[in-house]
Amino acid sequence: MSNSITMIEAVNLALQHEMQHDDSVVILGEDVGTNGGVFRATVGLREQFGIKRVLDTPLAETMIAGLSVGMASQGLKPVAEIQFMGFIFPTMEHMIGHAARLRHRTRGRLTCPMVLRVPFGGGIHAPEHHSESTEALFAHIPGLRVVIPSSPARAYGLLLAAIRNPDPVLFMEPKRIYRLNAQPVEDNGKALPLDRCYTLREGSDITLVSWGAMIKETLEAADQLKKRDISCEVIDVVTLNPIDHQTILASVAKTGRCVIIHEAPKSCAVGAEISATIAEQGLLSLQAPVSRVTGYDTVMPYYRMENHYMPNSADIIETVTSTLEFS
Amino acid sequence: MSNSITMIEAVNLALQHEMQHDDSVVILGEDVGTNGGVFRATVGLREQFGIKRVLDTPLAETMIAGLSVGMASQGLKPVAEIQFMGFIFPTMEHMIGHAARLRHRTRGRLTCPMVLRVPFGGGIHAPEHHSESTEALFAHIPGLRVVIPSSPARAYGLLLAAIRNPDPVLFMEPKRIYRLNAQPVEDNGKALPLDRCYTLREGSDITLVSWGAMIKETLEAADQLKKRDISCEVIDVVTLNPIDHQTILASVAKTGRCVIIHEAPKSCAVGAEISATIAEQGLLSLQAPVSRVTGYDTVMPYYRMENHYMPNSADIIETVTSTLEFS
Amino acid sequence: MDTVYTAEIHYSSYLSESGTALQKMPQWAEKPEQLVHYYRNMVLARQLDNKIIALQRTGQIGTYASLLGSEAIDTVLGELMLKEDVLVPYYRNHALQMLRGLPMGEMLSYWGGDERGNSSPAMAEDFPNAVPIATQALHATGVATAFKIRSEKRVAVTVCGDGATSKGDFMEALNVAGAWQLPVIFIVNNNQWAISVPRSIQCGAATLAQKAIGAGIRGEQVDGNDVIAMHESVNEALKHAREGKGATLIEAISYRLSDHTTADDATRYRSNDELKAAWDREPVKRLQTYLHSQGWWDEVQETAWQNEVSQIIQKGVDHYLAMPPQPIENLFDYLYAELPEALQEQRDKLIRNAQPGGSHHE
Amino acid sequence: MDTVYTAEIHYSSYLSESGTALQKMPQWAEKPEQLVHYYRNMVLARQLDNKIIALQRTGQIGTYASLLGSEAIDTVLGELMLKEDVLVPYYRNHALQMLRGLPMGEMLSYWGGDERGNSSPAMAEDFPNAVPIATQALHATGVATAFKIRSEKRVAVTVCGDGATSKGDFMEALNVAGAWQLPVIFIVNNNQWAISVPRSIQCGAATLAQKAIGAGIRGEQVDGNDVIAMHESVNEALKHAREGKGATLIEAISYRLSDHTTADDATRYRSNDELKAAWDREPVKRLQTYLHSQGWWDEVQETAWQNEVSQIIQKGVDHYLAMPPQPIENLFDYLYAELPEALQEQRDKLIRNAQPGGSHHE
Ligand SMILES: Cc1ncc(C[n+]2csc(CCOP(=O)(O)OP(=O)(O)O)c2C)c(N)n1
Ligand SMILES: Cc1ncc(C[n+]2csc(CCOP(=O)(O)OP(=O)(O)O)c2C)c(N)n1
Ligand SMILES: [Mg+2]
Ligand SMILES: [Mg+2]
Repeated sequence: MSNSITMIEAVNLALQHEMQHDDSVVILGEDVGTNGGVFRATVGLREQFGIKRVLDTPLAETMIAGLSVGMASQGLKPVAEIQFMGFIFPTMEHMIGHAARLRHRTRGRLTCPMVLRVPFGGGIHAPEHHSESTEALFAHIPGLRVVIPSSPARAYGLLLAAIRNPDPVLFMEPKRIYRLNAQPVEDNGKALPLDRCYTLREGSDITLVSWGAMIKETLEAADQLKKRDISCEVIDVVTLNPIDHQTILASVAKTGRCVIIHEAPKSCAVGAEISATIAEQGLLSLQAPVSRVTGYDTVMPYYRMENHYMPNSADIIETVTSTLEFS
Repeated sequence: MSNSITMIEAVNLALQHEMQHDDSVVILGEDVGTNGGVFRATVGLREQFGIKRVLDTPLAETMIAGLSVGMASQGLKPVAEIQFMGFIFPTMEHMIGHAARLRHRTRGRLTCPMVLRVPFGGGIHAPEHHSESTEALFAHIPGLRVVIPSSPARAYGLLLAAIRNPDPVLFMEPKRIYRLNAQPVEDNGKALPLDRCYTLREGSDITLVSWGAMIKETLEAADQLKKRDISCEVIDVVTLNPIDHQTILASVAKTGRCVIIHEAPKSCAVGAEISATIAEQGLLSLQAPVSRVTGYDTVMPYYRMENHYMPNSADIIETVTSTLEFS
Repeated sequence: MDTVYTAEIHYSSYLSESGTALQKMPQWAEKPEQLVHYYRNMVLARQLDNKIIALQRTGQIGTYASLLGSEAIDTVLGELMLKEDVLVPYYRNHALQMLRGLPMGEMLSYWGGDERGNSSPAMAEDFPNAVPIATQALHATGVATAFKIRSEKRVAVTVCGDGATSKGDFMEALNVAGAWQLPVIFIVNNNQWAISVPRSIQCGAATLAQKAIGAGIRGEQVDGNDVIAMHESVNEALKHAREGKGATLIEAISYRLSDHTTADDATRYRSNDELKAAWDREPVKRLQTYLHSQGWWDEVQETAWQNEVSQIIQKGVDHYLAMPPQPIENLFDYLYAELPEALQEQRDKLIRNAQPGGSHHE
Repeated sequence: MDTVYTAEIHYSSYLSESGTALQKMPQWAEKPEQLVHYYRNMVLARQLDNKIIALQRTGQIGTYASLLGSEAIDTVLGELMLKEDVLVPYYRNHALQMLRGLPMGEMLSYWGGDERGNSSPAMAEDFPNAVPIATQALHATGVATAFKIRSEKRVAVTVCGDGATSKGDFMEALNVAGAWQLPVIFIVNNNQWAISVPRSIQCGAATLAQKAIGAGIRGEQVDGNDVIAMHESVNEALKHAREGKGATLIEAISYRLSDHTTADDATRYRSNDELKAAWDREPVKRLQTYLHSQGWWDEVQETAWQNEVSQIIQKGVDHYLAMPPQPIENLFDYLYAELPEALQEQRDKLIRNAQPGGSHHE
C-alpha cells in the first residue's frame, strides 16, 4: 500500500529510507535539524537518527559544501541542504574545484559521494533571491551531475539514486510544485536511473522538452493542445548534466519539431545546449526551427512581477502553434 | 607614433590611461601594487598613482568582489583583478547577487560601474586551477557584461570601454596570448564598442566564430584553409553577454555554414547559445549543421595533458572540412 | 612561553531589565528630551511591526521579517548616524531606514514585492536590504574604502544578525576593515536565533564581539535592549571611525521576540519559557518604566502618542496600498544603463504578453 | 562596563636564533635520537628543494613552490601525526607528504603536471595539495566531522599560509571547528609573505593565532623555525584533539626564504636585508648548531648524510623521469565512477586525436 504524497514528502521519505538502510548517509545544513528544514524536507529525521546524523550547521554555505567534501572523502554520504538556490553561489568554489574533481585529481583514490539539495525556481511569492533558477551554472561543470525531479515519485526514486551515486550530485527541487499533485509513492527503496531523459507523454506532432516546475506548464499545454488534436511528446530531461541527448534526438527524429521550455533566463542556459545539439545532430529531421520558451534575460523580479517573468502554458501553446505552422 | 606592444602591455596602457584621465578609477586585488600583478598587468601604476588608487588587498576573492560593489556604489570605478579564473568562484555571490543587480534593485538609484579583470585559459603549462575557461557561468547572468579581447589593440580599446561602462563588466584576458603577436597600439584613449562582434576576416565559404586565445587557432586555421581556396569569415564574438547575434546570423546567411570554436568544455557553454540561435533563427540559410570545436566535457587536466584537452587549428580544419563536405 | 597578546571584551548596560539605573547616567540621559524621543520612535516601530504582520496575515503584503525586539538598535542608529553616513542594512532594519528618510509607504512596498521600496531618492546613498546573509558587511567596507580614499569624514554602518557572523563575508570584511583601518561599524544584532539555530550552535566563542580580535579592530558587547548603552557605544564607535581610527564591531544583545519571518513558526524549535523570559527584558517596556520613574512620561502622553502613531501608520499603509503598479518594462529598463540591442525583442515581447489578450495578462 | 571575556596569546620557543637553549628542554629533547632524526629529515627536505628548483630551471619540471624555510614545520608534523590521522595539506607540504609515505618520484610527478602525484595508495586517506587557497581548511573540518560522527580517535591536520587566514574558508572552518569541538588542527605557516603581500597588510591583528579567539578554539604562536617548540605545540594539540577536547590553531612563525614559486621574483617586492636577516633565523642551521653544541652531530656525519641524501634524491628523480606518460584516456576514466554514455564519443575522439595522424599527436 502506498499513500498519496507530495514531492516534499517524497524527498523526506527517500532521505528517511536511505538513512535507515545506509549508516553512512548524514544530513547537514541550516535548520535541517530541530526545525526539519524551512520546507520540512528533513522533518522528523533528527528525532529518528539523532544529532550525529542530522547536523544543524552554522550559517555558511561555503562551509557546508567544503565540509561535505571532507566528509565524503571519508566514505560518508553527506546530503547537504542549501536553503534556496539564490544562496548557492558560495558553494561553487568547492563544488567546481573540489567535489567535481576529487576522483579525477586523485585517480580514484578519494571520491566525493555527496548530494547538494536545493529548492529552486519562482512562483511562490517569495522574497528576493528566493526564486532563481541557475542550473546552467552547474550543468556546465564536468564531473558534477545535475538532477531535477518533477513529480513525487521521481523525487523519491531520483533522490535515492543521487545518494547512492558514487559521485557528487546537485539535486534541485522545484519548490513551486513541492506541494502540488500528490501521488502514490511506494517506499520500496527502488532508485530511478540517472543520466536518462524520461518520456512523460508519447506524441507524434511535436516534442516538448522541459524540466522542473515547467513540466507542469508543459503538461498543461500538451493537454490543451490535445483537445486541438495536436499530439505532443513530452520529455522531462531530469539529468541536466550529462544530458541524455539520444532520447531527445530520437523523439525529434520522429516528430520533426521541438519546443524547449525552462524557467531560467534564455541566454547560455541548458535549453541552448539541447537546441544546439538537436540542430547539429538532427538538422535533416527538423521540419521547423527549434524554439525556446524561457524566462527573460533579466533579473528575477520581486514577487509582484514574477508572473510576468515566468513562462506559462499559454506561452508554450503559442510557440507550439507557430512551430507547427512553420513550413 | 605608436609602439608595438603585447596584450598584457595593452592592458597596462589602458589602465594607466584611464587612471590618468579619471580620478575615480581605482585598482585593487592581490599583488597588484608593489608587485604589479603576477602577470605585470598593473606594473608601474602604484608608483604613478599612489597607494590610495592601487590597493593590495588581503587574500580573499569574495572580499575583492564585495568591496568593489561597495566602492562602485559610491561612484568609484573599481578595476579589480582576480589572479586566475580558477579562483573566481568566491566572487560569484557578489557578482550575480549584487553587482549585476544593484541598478535593477534600486531602479537606478545606486549603480555598479566595476570591472573584474581575470586571466583565463590554458596553454602556459601552469599549475592546477590556473587554466580554466568558465566564461559560460557569467555569460548566463543578466546584467553582467562579459568581454574578452583577442589582440593588443582590442585589449586596449575594450578595457577602456569596460571601465567607462556604467555597469559591471567581467573582463577576461586570454593569458596564453598575453605576450604573443605584439602590434602597434596608439594610446589615443579611444574605446571600442561593447556588445558587438568583430569580424576579423571576411569570407564566403564558411563562418568561424570564436573568442579569446582560440582566435589565434582559428586565424591559423583560416590561413591554412585559404591555401586550399577555402574562404573563411572569422568572427570574434568579444562580448559574450549580451551576444551580438545579428552579426553572426548575417554572416551565416551569407556563407551557409558555421563552426564555433572555444576552449571551454562543450556542454552548456557559450558555443551552445550561438549554435542554437543560428539554427533557430537562420535554419533556412544553413547548408550544413553548425559544428562546435571545443574542449572536452572533462576537467582541465594538469599541464602534461593540457594539449590533449585544448582544441587546435588542426581540429578546426578537420571540422571545417567535414562541414564543407556536408550536403 | 611569552604572552604576546592580551584582549578583553566588555559589556555595557545602563538600564536594568526592570528599567532601573545600573550606573551613573551619561549627561545627555539626565534630561528627558533624547530619551523621550527614542521612546516615541520605538513605539512607532513596534506598532508598525504589528500592523505589517496584520497586513501579511490578510494577504496585503508578502513574507515579512519582523523587527520585534530590535527597536532600540534601529532607533539609536537612526539618531546618531549623520545624513552623509551610509547605512548598509539587512532585512530587519526598516525602522532604521525610515528614520533615515525612507517614507513608510515605500518601505512597505519593498515587503510588498516591489523594487521601488529600494529606490526612493530619500535613501540617498544607503544600500537596499541585503537578503544574502552577511554580504552587506563587505559592501559597507567597500563604501568605507571609498570614504577613506577620498579622505571624507563619513562612516559606513552595517547591521547583521548573529547567524551572519559565521559566514566568510562577515569575517573577510572585519579583516580588511582592520588591515586598512576603515571607517566602518559592524553592528551585530545578536537576537539569539538564526531561524531555528540558537546562538550556542552558531559559534563556540563566549561572545561574538571577540570576532573583532582576530581582525585587530575594536569589539564590544552592549545590551541591545538598552537605548542608553546602545547610544554610548554607537556614539563612541562613530567618533572613533570619523577620526580615522578605524572600525568597531558592536555585538548588541537582543532577542528575536517574533518568528523568524511570517513564513516561520518558532514554536517548533524554541521554548515558551525562553520567549517569556525575553519579553521581560524587551527594550520598549524597559525604557517606558524608566521614563515613568523619572516622571518624564505618563499614561496620558502614552495614549496620545499611541493614537498619533496609529494615524501615522495608517497614512503610510494607505500610501502603500494606493501605489499604482510599476510599469512592467521596469523589468528591463533598469538592468543596464542602456538596454542592449540584443534585449529589445524580449522587452517588446514582455509588453505584448502583458496586454489584454497576451499570455501574461491577468 | 563588565569584562565578559579575556584572552591571551602565547608564543613558545626553545632554541634561540643562534641555536642555544632558551629554557629547560623537554625530556625527549635531552637525548639526541629524536633531534638528530629531525635534523636528517630537514636536511633531506632542503637538499630536495634545491634539486627540484634545478629541475625546474632545466625544464624538467613545472612551476614549483619551494619549501625553503618550512622544513621544521613539515618534519615535526610528519613525525607526530599518526598514520591513521589525515593530512589536508597545501602546496608547500611535499616534505610532509613524503614523511607520510608518498614516494619521492610520485611527489615529483605532481610538480611535473601529472595527476598521478596525488594518487599513490601510500597517501591513504590524505588529501592532495589544495591549490585554491584556504579551501583545505574546510575539507579538514569535514574529515574531522567524519571522525567525530564515527567516534574515532583520529585527528585531521591542515596547513595553510598567512595569506590564507584572510579567506572566508579559513575562518568558517575555525568557526565550525569551535562550534562542534572537532578533532582538527590548523597549522598556519606564517612565512610573512603571500606572494608579494607582507603579513602586515594581510591582517591588522597583532598575531594570526588570535583568529582562534573568535571561534572559541585554542590558539597559539610558536617559533616555526624551532623544531623543539613545534614538537611541543603540535604534540599538545594532537593530544587535545584526540581526547575530544577540540581544535587548535597553531601559528608557526617562519619565513619564506625562496621566491613564492619558480614563476616569481621576490626581489621585486622585498628587501635583501630582510631576507638576509631571515637566513640568520632559519631552522636547519639553527638545529645543526645546537646538535654540534651538544656533541650530537659532527662534520663527518654531516658529510656522510649529505651524500646519502644526494643518492636518495637522485633515485627519486630517476624514478620520476622514468615514469611512462599516463594513458590519455585517464582524462575521462576518473571523472565519474562509470563513464556516462554521453561522454563515450568524446573519449573516443580524444584517443583518435592522440594517435599518429591525429590532430593532437605530438
Ligand atoms: C547566504 C544566505 N543563506 C541563507 C539564507 C536564508 N536565511 C535567511 S535569514 C537566515 C537566518 C539569519 O539569522 P541571523 O543572521 O541571526 O539574523 P536574524 O534573522 O536572526 O536577525 C537564513 C539562514 C540567506 N538569506 N542567505
Ligand atoms: C583562492 C586563491 N586565490 C589566489 C591564489 C593565487 N595564489 C597562490 S599562492 C598565493 C599566496 C598565498 O600566500 P600564503 O597563504 O601566505 O601561503 P604561502 O604561499 O606564503 O606559503 C596566492 C595569492 C590561489 N591559489 N587561490
Ligand atoms: Mg539572529
Ligand atoms: Mg605566506
